[in-house]
Amino acid sequence: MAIAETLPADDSGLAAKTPLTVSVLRAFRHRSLAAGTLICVVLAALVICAPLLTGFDPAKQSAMETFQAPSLAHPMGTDAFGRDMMARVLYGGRVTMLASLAVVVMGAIAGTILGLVAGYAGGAAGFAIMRLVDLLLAFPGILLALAITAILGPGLVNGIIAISIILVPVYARLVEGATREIRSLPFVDAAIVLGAGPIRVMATHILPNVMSSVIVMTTTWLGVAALWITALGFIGLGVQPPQPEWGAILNDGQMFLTLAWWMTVFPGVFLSLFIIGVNLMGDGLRDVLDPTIAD
Amino acid sequence: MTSRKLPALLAAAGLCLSGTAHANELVVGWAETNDTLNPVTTGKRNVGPILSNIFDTLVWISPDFEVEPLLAESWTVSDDGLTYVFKLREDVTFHDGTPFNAAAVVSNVEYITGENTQSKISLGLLGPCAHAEATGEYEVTFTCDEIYAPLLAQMGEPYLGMQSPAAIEEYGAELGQHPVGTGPFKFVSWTPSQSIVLEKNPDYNWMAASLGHDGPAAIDKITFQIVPNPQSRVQQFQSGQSQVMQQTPGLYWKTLTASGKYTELPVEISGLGIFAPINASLFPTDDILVRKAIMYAVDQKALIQLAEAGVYPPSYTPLSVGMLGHDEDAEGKYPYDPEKAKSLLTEAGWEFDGTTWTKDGKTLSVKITAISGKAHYMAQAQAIQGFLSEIGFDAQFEALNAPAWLDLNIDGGSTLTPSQYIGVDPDALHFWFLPDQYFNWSHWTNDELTDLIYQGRSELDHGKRAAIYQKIQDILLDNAVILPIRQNLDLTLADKSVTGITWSGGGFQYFGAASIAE
Amino acid sequence: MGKHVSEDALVSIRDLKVHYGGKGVLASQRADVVRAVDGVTLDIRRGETLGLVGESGCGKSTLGRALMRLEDPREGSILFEGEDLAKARGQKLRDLRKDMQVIFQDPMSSLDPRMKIRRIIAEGLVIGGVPKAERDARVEELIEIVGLRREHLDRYPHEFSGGQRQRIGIARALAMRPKFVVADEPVSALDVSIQSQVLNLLSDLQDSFGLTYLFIAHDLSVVEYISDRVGVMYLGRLVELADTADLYANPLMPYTQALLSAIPDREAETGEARIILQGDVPSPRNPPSGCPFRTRCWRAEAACAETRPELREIRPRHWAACHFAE
Amino acid sequence: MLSYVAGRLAAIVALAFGISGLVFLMLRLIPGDPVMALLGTQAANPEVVERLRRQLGLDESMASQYVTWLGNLFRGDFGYSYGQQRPVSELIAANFPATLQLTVCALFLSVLLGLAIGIVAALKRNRAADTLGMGLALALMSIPSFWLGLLLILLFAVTWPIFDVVGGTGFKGVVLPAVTLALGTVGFNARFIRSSVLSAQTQKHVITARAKGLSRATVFLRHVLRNSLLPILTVVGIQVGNLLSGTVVVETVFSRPGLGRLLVDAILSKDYLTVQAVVLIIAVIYAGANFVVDLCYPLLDPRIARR
Repeated sequence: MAIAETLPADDSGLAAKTPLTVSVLRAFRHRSLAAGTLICVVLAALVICAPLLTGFDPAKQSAMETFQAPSLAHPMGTDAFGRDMMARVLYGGRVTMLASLAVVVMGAIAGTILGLVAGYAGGAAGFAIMRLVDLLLAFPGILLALAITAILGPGLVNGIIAISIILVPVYARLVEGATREIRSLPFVDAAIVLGAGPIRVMATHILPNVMSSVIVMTTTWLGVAALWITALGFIGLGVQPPQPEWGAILNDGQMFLTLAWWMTVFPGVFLSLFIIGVNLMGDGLRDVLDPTIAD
Repeated sequence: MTSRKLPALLAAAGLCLSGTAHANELVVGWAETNDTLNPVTTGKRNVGPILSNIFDTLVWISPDFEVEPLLAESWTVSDDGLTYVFKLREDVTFHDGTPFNAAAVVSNVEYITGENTQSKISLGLLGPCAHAEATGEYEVTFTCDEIYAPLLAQMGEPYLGMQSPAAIEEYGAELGQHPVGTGPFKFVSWTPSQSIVLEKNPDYNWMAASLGHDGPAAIDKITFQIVPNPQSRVQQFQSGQSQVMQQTPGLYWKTLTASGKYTELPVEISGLGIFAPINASLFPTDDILVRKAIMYAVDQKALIQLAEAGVYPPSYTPLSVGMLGHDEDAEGKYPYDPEKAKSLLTEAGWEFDGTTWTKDGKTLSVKITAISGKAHYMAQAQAIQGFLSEIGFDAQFEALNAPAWLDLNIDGGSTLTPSQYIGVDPDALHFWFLPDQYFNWSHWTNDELTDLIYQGRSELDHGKRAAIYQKIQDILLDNAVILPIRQNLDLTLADKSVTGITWSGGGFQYFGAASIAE
Repeated sequence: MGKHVSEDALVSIRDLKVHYGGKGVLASQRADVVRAVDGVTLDIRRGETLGLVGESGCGKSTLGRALMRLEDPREGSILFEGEDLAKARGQKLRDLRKDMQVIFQDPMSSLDPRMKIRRIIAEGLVIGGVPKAERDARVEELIEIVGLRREHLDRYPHEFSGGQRQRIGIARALAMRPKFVVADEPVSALDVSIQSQVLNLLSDLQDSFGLTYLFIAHDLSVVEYISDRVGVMYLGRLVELADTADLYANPLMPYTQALLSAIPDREAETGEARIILQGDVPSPRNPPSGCPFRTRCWRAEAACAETRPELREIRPRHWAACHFAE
Repeated sequence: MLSYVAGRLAAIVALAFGISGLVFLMLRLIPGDPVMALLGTQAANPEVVERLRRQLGLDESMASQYVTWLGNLFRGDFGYSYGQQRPVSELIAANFPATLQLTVCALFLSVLLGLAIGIVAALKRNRAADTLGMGLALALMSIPSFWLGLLLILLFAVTWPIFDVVGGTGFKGVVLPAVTLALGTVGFNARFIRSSVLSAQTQKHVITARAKGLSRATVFLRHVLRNSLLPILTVVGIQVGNLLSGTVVVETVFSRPGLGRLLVDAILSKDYLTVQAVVLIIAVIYAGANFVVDLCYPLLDPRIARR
């Protein structure tokens, strides 16, 4: 994915004069934001309410009920272990959604801190950090994730760590550039002359000014994070059985593609819908928060 | 638009593969990539079947473990059991024209034991008998440091296939890409991770007698297409892009054989079957009662039903059906009995509160591991996890890549893990149950057992050997250090037009006697 | 006025050099030095407004920033009330800085767009640990002093015009009760009509708070209006320094003459012909030998290339660095 | 210009070294003994294991292993794959063409489709075709390629057996993998092209040309499209990397040979030298592709060259 070169955002989008509710309402007039939010909210509601929607335990095996096609009892069929697919898809959604969110949040925090330090300190430290960032960026992300999970061992937490590490350089580069730019602005000099130390300058002047770029970036990368975390699950390096997760469920299903299409189709549809929703939301938020890159 | 671009690209890549086979040409859907085609340096079981078509061994082992003449016409064993004299056929030449004789056998043995040869399975098979001497132009004598009963059967494993001394000399480290044997098929080409092509050896005329086939193979060319993804392998076979497929996943075996359109070849891979060693040095399975509870809690038949559509016969004892010493009566030893399992846990001092078992503040927690890339291990481990959870175990599952999996189990960090071991002789047990072996994954030893294993190895009388291995199996099961899961079969399917595919004892598909109906 | 070094100097700059680059592993990197300020010696007297003029890139802004220690001098000293600012670090530097403030050129970017005016003006007080009640009182007082209203305190910078923002910047500087203020082109980004308002405000504040200004600008008429004395910089050096009236009436350096001749309407007033300078300003990476101005000077002779003219007091209180000045 | 090229090349070399060191370290952090991995569960008695460890040079210190590896690399020797018992260079030679074929086909498809959707959407801005095109772009960006691949197999290789299930390098084998790989990147390309066409349309000379009374089509072909060449180049530069990393998943789903699968297998089996070599090559291709793209800019846009 391309990294949108966002400038330290202009403040005009977040005019303080308009009360919050008004700006939220205005934002939702944006079609894709509204549609994306709707999709995400519905999906979130479904996975949160999973216990109300299905009585099955997603891990409960049943030797008598393997590979059942969708029916009234099992609306999405059952899998190789006779587990109810609907329960697995709904409970699995919780894992996928939270994991994606955790990935971007962790990546954003670590990347932003690194970028702030590199951009503000400059010099040898900044140079070292940024060359490391270049190194990580010069390598296809999914391969890096593979290597990291190979080191840490498979598992959901390790998968989340691996993928957030991939996001770190992306954020670091964005924030470093923005920090350097803001660092050179007179209001930072003014703060220094007023006696502010580096940490105070970073926290009160630079961070708030790069935040909107970071948020825009986060919405763009949330979808990518979901794609990667599920890809890891699909390769078998994500969550460990019997815990359900959309990528892992798809992995279970792929071996039986022609015999049990429901094992592949349902989780895939949910996953795609989720990513579409997230991307729509991201597009909308970007337009609303960062008018400079809207066309 | 791509159609115009593609031929050019293909030409550039120089990789034009013909996907479909013509008459008398066979495409085999193969499940695993090869490390080498050098029988001496391979460490992979699944290379064996390909090797057995390129290389002949001194003896042939039938699927029922009868040892027959192949490159050796006859042999004698000295009374002390330390000397084997093989009389060799005199009409055999290697694919490169080098004549096969006693000197060639000696070269092979010297190559296997050579300091710079990265020998793997082969070196282990020779055991203490790795000394060969040409005692005539066509007579070779093996001497052993100690009595080694498994030798004769193991001589028939493809990892001891005879290679051309000229090729050994010429290719050095590259020998694995230029296999030259005396077998019914000659090596043509090998594209790594894609395909291996063999063609008929027109001079072949020394097939093992029990196969009932004279002269060269009927099939002109075999292409082993390497398709690790089981789903793809099945699709390829169903659509006619291959005529033979190995390692058919259970569920597909069930549906495809039900159609009656294909020939079923459940190739029996001998050895210890599929089993899970139970770690007797790790809490809580360091308690024999907990181990026994596990044995009662797992229902092999239902496990196979869950993990592999019920297509495999279960196993109840370490040694495979048909092997020397296989214990027919083991089935009744640990019937599926969850109540019995629970009472054993109670007896061991565990208390059940309806969801979890606790003892001295600890929960009854076990760690089940499996190799992440192997679907059947993953499924078996999950099924075991299901059975143990059923009676209240806190059963954790962890999938690991192969090196990490080996590491963890060698270190004793996992409670149980499905595994397999292949061998043609019951002495295979020694790898898993002698102290100081890497694969003593039960992490358990017993002096009586150790003695018996050594006795079994040096006993030449079949009846007495069988009795020794009966006893060994009793000890293993009584101590509940191994959970047998199922027979190890390579579920091979062939198109009805292909007949005569067989396998050598141990489970190595053999195409020398196969033919394709027009 | 007597000596160049005066007893009542608030800031004494001695041979100050600010260089960029010149570091690195390669010889070519080490040779690549930008001499932004290259040996300036200057006193700023308590209570005066010293104007500093020159073309862009002459180092006048860098000099101003160096006085605030926003740039690190490579050599020389800056004595502020007797303490050397050039070598101070950490807490010592922060203590020294308390009495010095700066007003920036660009009213758009000198205020943090994410902060309300109240926070902007109070920032220095917060850092200094002034209690909230006192802080609020001082901020409210200041906003009125600079001619804005209290209700403006709860707005964001983008809601103000350029002139208003500059007033806010001034209020922020004044909040620290400085003795010395560097005004770095404070009006050049403003409309002409607003410029005089801000200049008047600065003058008024100087009177009421007893401030000392270093007023940096390239607009000579603005400088003439506000300054007591004026210094002219060229290629990182101070080339002429005199009382405002004296300098504007009798410039000694050919460079100053050329600058002055370019002031609009001056031709009509004085009858002097406008002097058009030939060529570009030489690069501060590679300044000419001898007199830095000789490459563009119509009076340049061979001697100008050989020796560098030092700043000398040609007439009382009028200093210039030119071989021909007398 | 020359010093620019030299500088970039030096940066690529430095990058390659950085990555090689990083990978070397990372690999050795992965738990597991490569010697045991070679032997699997077959016949590994302790003597065989120790003998093999010595033969493979794995009993030496890490530093000396790295130095040996680097030394061999300078002589153009990538070393020997433990797992596949042949020179790594041979493995790469055997797998690279398939990856190249897949990536090139996918790149071609992806740019072409992206161009088509992007241009149509830009020309019909804010109309139904635009909404539809951009909706499609977003959907394609969102659908995971591993799932899309499975669906394509289900539809076009199983239900209607038009193409091969096993992705060989023949025409019937490459179509589905290439389509799967391409579709994931089409969305980005379409959006990028759309916005560049839109911004090209508002440029002065285009407006002037239109004012001169040239037909829409002429203006489009002569001015707008030509100015879109640069964005296409940018897209190619960005997508080479994305497609390369996408091959990992696609090669797995379609059982295709290739560098991605070679690398994954090698990582999972701790085949050190293979991993090191493949990583190095992928990184160099990645950096090299961007380098070539950057070199092409001045050729297409004289304004950049002059700068």
